[in-house]
Amino acid sequence: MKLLYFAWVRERVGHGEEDVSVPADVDTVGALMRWLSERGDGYAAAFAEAGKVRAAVDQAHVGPDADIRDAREVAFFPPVTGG
Amino acid sequence: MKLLYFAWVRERVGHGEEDVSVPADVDTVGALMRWLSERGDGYAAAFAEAGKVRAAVDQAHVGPDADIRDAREVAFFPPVTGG
Amino acid sequence: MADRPHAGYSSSVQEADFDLAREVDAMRDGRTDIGAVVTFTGTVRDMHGDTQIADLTLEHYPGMTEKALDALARDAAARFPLLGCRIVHRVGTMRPGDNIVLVVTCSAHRQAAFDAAMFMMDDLKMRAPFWKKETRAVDGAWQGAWVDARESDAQAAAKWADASPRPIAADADG
Amino acid sequence: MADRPHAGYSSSVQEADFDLAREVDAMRDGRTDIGAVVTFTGTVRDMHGDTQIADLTLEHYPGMTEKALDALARDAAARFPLLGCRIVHRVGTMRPGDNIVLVVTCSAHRQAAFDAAMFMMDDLKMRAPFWKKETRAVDGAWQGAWVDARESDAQAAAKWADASPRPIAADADG
Repeated sequence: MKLLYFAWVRERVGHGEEDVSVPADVDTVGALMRWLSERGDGYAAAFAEAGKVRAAVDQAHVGPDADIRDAREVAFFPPVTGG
Repeated sequence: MKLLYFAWVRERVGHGEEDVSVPADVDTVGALMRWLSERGDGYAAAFAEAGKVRAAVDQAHVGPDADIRDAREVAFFPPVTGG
Repeated sequence: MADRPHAGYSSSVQEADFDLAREVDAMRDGRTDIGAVVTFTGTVRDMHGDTQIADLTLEHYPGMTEKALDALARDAAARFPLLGCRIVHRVGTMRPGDNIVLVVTCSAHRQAAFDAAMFMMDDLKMRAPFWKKETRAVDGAWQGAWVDARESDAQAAAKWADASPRPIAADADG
Repeated sequence: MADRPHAGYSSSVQEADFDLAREVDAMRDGRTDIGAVVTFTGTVRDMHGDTQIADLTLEHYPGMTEKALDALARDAAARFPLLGCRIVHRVGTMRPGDNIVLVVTCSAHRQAAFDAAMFMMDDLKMRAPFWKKETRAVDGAWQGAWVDARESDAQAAAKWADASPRPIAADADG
């Protein structure tokens, strides 16, 4: 599964993109955030305030309950601030 | 007193501008419209539907009760349609 | 505007066409305090309802028109937190596709710029002394006809009578 | 849009600046059925609240951004009686006074053009995957800081959730 990070989530994680093999029981966006948090201090800092991190699965905005079992690409980022 | 006519009021009256001496008892916009209506068929046609004619005294929109005794310029026209 | 020294406003009545880019550039003028620029351009349509239109002639009340447009721009600058506003209205004969009227508003914030532009157009349609005469296709011949005022315009203008400008958060941008 | 064959919509994400006049001319393209053209230009301000800003960098999510902007323009064309709409958003680093975003809407009627432009900006600020990082003056030094999302933008976007386009009178123009 391809993971993407943007803005301060990217800065805290330390890189913008990676490919990971996710355990079968990590099957939602929320579960993925918790699983990633345990991969190191940068990840922990990025996901410490879970309410401030948004997600997209295959380039569509989703909530924490979204299923990721068929996802090709999951992205994490702060609330958007364009315009 | 200078009188001005615009759009179809001008076309019915037959000219766009004239100087008139108005009797002292013709002291409001409404009274002036009634007085003008008696000056000929064109005027009568212009003011036949008094509710469709608007007025300005010295270049400010006014209602039929507006005082014209100190007016230098009174204009009559249909509701505006700019923009 | 003693309390808003930068809220420049201006208006113009002219036969000549206007240039959108030039008007916007003149208002922005290298300023860095502007966050939002809204423009409205009104143009001549080739149809009025189901009737084909050959051209449109704008008559106006010289002297009063300039005062009315200037008052309109000044009112918008007083009513909304603008950094500039301008209205340009053409007179004379225009053809379908031609420009009729331009409103430009600049503000730190987008809502004020949008609201002011809408207010100016709504108010213009009720107060500015312009009259439109169309050349219409009627039974195969061209016929001049004065455009009737519309109730929907009176309603649009009336909604501003009691409306106060919306409060703008101090840190809002764009 | 089978029911509105002329409601062309498009979007662009680009580093290069855009040209307001060229974008508007391309949409109008000599058409004579348009009565109203609204543009919104969002620009970089030199202040954020009381803090001075040196520059602004727009990060985005390549791939998703293009889809999001295209969906935004398509939604506007479906929701309002438009004759065309377009959104252009820049990415990369910009300085105060520079352009960030452009929305252009064309309609027969002014209310639809205004409403669609406001809808597109409100929706953009909630959905399009862009993030702003400012270089701010803090205690005499320049410091990079990500811009926080604002509750007022969420409220602005929420008001469209239940709103239907306003009915437009068949003979309304401008």
